[in-house]
Amino acid sequence: MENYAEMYWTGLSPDEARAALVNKDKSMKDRRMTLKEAVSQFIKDGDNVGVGGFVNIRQPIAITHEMVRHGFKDLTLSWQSAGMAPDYLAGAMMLNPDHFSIKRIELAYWGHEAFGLSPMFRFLAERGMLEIEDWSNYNMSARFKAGSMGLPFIPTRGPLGGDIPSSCRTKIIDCPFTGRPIALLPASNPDVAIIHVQAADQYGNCIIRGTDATCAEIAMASAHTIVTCEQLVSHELITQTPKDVGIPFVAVDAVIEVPFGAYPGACRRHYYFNGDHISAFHAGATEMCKGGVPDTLKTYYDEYIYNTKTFEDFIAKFPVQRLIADQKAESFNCERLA
Amino acid sequence: MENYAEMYWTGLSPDEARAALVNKDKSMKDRRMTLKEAVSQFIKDGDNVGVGGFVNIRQPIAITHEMVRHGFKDLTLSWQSAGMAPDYLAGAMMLNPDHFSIKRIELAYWGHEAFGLSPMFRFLAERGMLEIEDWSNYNMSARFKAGSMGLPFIPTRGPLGGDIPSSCRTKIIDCPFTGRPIALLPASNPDVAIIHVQAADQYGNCIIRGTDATCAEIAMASAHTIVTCEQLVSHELITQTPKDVGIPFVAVDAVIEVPFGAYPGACRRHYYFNGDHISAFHAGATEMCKGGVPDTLKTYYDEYIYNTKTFEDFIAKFPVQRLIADQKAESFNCERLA
Amino acid sequence: MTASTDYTAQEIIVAAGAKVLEDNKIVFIGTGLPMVASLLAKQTHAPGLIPVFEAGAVGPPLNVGLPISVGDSKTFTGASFVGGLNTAFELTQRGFADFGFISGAEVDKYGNLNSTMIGDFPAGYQTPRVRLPGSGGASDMAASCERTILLVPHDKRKFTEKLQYVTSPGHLDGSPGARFNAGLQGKGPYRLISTKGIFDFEEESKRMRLIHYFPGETIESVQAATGFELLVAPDASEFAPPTEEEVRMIREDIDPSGAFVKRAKKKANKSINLTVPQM
Amino acid sequence: MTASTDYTAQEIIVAAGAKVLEDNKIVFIGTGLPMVASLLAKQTHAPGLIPVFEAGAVGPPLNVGLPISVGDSKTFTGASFVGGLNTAFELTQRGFADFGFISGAEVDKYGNLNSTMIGDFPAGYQTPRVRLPGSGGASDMAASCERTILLVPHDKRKFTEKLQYVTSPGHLDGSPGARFNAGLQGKGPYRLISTKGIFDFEEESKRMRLIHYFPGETIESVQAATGFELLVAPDASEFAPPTEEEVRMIREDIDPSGAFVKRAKKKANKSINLTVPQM
Repeated sequence: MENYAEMYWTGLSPDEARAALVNKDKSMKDRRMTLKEAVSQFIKDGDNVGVGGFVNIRQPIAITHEMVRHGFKDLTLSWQSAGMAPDYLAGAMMLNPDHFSIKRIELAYWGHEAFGLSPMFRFLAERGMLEIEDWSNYNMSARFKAGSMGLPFIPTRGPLGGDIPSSCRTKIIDCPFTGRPIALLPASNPDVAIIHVQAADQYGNCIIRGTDATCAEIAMASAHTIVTCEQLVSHELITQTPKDVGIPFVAVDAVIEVPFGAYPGACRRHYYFNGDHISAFHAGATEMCKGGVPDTLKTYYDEYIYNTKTFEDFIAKFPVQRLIADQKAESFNCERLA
Repeated sequence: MENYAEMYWTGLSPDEARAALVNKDKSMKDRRMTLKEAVSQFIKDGDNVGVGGFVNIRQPIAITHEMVRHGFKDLTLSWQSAGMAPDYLAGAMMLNPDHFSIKRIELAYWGHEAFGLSPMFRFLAERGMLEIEDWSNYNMSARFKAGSMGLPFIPTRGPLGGDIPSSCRTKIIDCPFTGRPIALLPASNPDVAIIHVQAADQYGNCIIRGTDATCAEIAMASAHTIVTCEQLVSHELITQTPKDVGIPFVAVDAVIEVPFGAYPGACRRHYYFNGDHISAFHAGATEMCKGGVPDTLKTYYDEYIYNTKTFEDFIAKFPVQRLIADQKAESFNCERLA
Repeated sequence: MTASTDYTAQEIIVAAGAKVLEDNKIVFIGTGLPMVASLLAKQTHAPGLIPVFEAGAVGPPLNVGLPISVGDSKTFTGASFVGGLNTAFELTQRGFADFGFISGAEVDKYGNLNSTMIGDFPAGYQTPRVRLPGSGGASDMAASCERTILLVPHDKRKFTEKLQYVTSPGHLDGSPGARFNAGLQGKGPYRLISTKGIFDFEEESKRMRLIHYFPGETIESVQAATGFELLVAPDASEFAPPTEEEVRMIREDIDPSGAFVKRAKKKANKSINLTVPQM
Repeated sequence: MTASTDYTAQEIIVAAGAKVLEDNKIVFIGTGLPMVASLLAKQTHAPGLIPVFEAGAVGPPLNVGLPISVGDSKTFTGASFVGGLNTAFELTQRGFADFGFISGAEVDKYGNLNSTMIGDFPAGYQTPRVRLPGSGGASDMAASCERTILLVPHDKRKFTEKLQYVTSPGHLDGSPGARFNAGLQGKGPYRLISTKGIFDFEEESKRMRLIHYFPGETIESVQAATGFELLVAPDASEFAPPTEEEVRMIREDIDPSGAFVKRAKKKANKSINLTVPQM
């Protein structure tokens, strides 16, 4: 086994993560605020930000837009598989690293499945502009899980046998019970979690539909959690079905109702993907990847982010027919009476 | 760190547990059978039996009655906190260890909270008739969790600092990331899990209300799982709310509809405790603890278990008014329209 | 706020336990009298108290009555979060529980508890003289809640220099950083409530220290019933008896069936066995 | 069952992938063509096939259409179990997944896959020539599914003696017990499907072995497009082209919008880049 002195933590160390929670106000209080208040109050330069959702499902898009408007330096971003959320942050860095910069990413996958590669990732990675730490989906999920459990590490089989252990902080030990190799993954305790959910009450109790992704783990692991929700509902409604609560209020610091908050990605029961907009957003970054000028990307950011004050303004830029079509497409996926 | 050669496994070792699942028929097939068939097909002498529920909540009482009628030798029983389920098995051993015997228990708690100590536990333990391995509730829950995750161990803080580590197979290591001590608990992979749930479909998808206890972990960790349910429902109904499914069919081998299957313990949405019957059952064992004769206990077993062929006969021995009162008491706890 | 003149030992324990709890904090509640005390706190000075139960309920209003089990249906109705044992202990290990409220059969001067066995450990582990129910979740709460509140019936043999078995770690041997160095989390025992008084643990030595003796007791009578040398706070004082209203609430509102608080005509300290219903 | 004479390279891959899957088995499905192949299998010879997706769906009927993401809403409707990533990978690590169906950008003769980077590892890790999306769940499936089915576009540079980065472990160095000794579970790569044929891994040496070449290919043409020495099964034979009905099902029933199976007038092996939509 290697010497633990070689270890470094991004975000909070396990002992710091414990202390952060002990000193936090975990009472059942009203946690509603504006997105702007939440982003400026709970995120700071240099933070490790845990990103919720999975690829383009239930990604915290509205929060990333507000982060771009605010501007941050030297962030570490942590997630398992992500698409548009880090794309929006990375695109801002491509345009003006003095306004927004990502120092490091800890991830399993950055791309878009059926919607292709991330040109933002290729641009920054192939130019050496990011520190990268590769893990797998289970690795990152288990690291957040360890963080959420108050453990310094968790064992998995996942990263054994390939090159992932040579490019990350995994330690491989001989299992003291079986003698066979097993990987120990260091916990991830981000400074702040950014999460989008289907519904929440004013205290922060969250209901998640479809994949839970790793949202509960990220929220419980982080020192602070910002939640946007499609629907802000009453505590009485939430507690009629407490088993639907995926993230309890104790782990949440800010609750903001933001309809379409994961758009142009998908959100179960609310809307399906807008792949056309994903492609349109990527066009400018793809140009830059190929050595082109930033004009197209800059036009996108100006129009859709910098010149809008809120995410409501961003959503208002879409044709109503398109928004309704994406809602209808999702209602086909999980048909239910209104 | 100690030498792993000192380690022994009860139930299945991690590699055996993996092999058991690989070779199992995990298809979506009808898993309904009688309780008698399930107990004789899936439990054998010497097995490690994982017991579901928590204290007297949702304990697999009907299954333990059938196990008593069948008779087993040298069982190991594993659970976190239990009451009536092991009491029924232990009482059978007190009366006739040639018919029923428990060799070993791995546990956190055996008792009844408001309903007192377990005279069965005291009788067998104070006479040295059982091998005991003490853990805590989190320890046993985490051991099942490790088993359900396909891991040989899981780290916890739980057993540090006291005598539990000196009386069980925990290994304490210096965390390779922080340098602080951390406990590694060996996985528990029972041969068979016995679980009672509120509802299941014919394939074995289970819905649990109220505490999940550690039932999903025990079922996923075990080589085989027997499930009794208050309500056998259609697959179509279950899959309308798949997030309510606590145990998926892939982990289940037998499904039996047994109303009142956790009685005289409680089962959320169905019935509250019958503390009077718990006390009546204990009376005979308490007599034996104090050096008395087994007559009272024997009378109980004859009347309520050996002379009944099925659990339906056992339930039929209760006054209807009492059963309805216990149902009414529970409907007060979670009021809902029928 | 008239002081009651007709309360039982269990009732003053419940009143004392309630007073130790703070509003808007999270308390991980063990079975037995801690449940009654937490309900009393919630219905008096601490309406924002957030209960957590080891079977998986977080934040229930407890408005359908006193649970008689920590996995009871009554702990789930109206809860903000409902899981199983792993989820409850994981969030405690993470640091979400401000207080843990547990009981034991035996305690030493550093607040270590035994609820496993009476007998000779390790030699007699497999043949205990008296086999107790075992840790349940108590050792986990002791290991991971930020501060713990302990309930132990006061008896010279039970307040002992050396425990027969340490189930739930307190301040261990009292040495500086003992808990941290053992890998434990949290600050350990904060208050101990017995049938005779209320104790804290002195900052430097981590030794049990009398801060309040119950009516009818004195510093001397408490020491005489204790099997090790007690520290005594400079301002140790008599604890105010529960008010008539508190006693009424316990008897009529909180535990009307006497599930944990037994009905007694008079005070009867000696016959009460707190270890039976607790985990 | 008329053989199609008008199918694309992706379509024969889908047909081949479907045939490898067995009825009533559990398949952990990676994104891209594995989803299409699994749906084809389920709608033909394997109605009892049980899909698992890494975002947390177990056993969905997939009756609301082809998911375009493994976390897609379409994977959850009608599922028997719905959790998150940890639950999906935990049950796989436990042994519940009979097959894992994944793709990669580069493969070696032991079925190890790269989907992380093209460039010089470790020296050029932070400045890759081409940065691929990364493992996603592929390395976890490779580590813990009982058997894996691999999809890799066939190209001499992509079927390579030495990978630039091993993302998903296959048979490692092919030595006896290599996977077990490394702590991995399961038997490793079972079949590989490329744009040119179907391969297994020879029992003793664990080396990739051609068992079927696609119509238009020969043993020699496949070897010529492979950057290492291929084994060839004694009974290696031409793979039957997909039937007209299979092609119709792919185009009309399963992927009518061409999310993964691109529309092409003619076969056009070379221009297909399987790595884009996959994880």
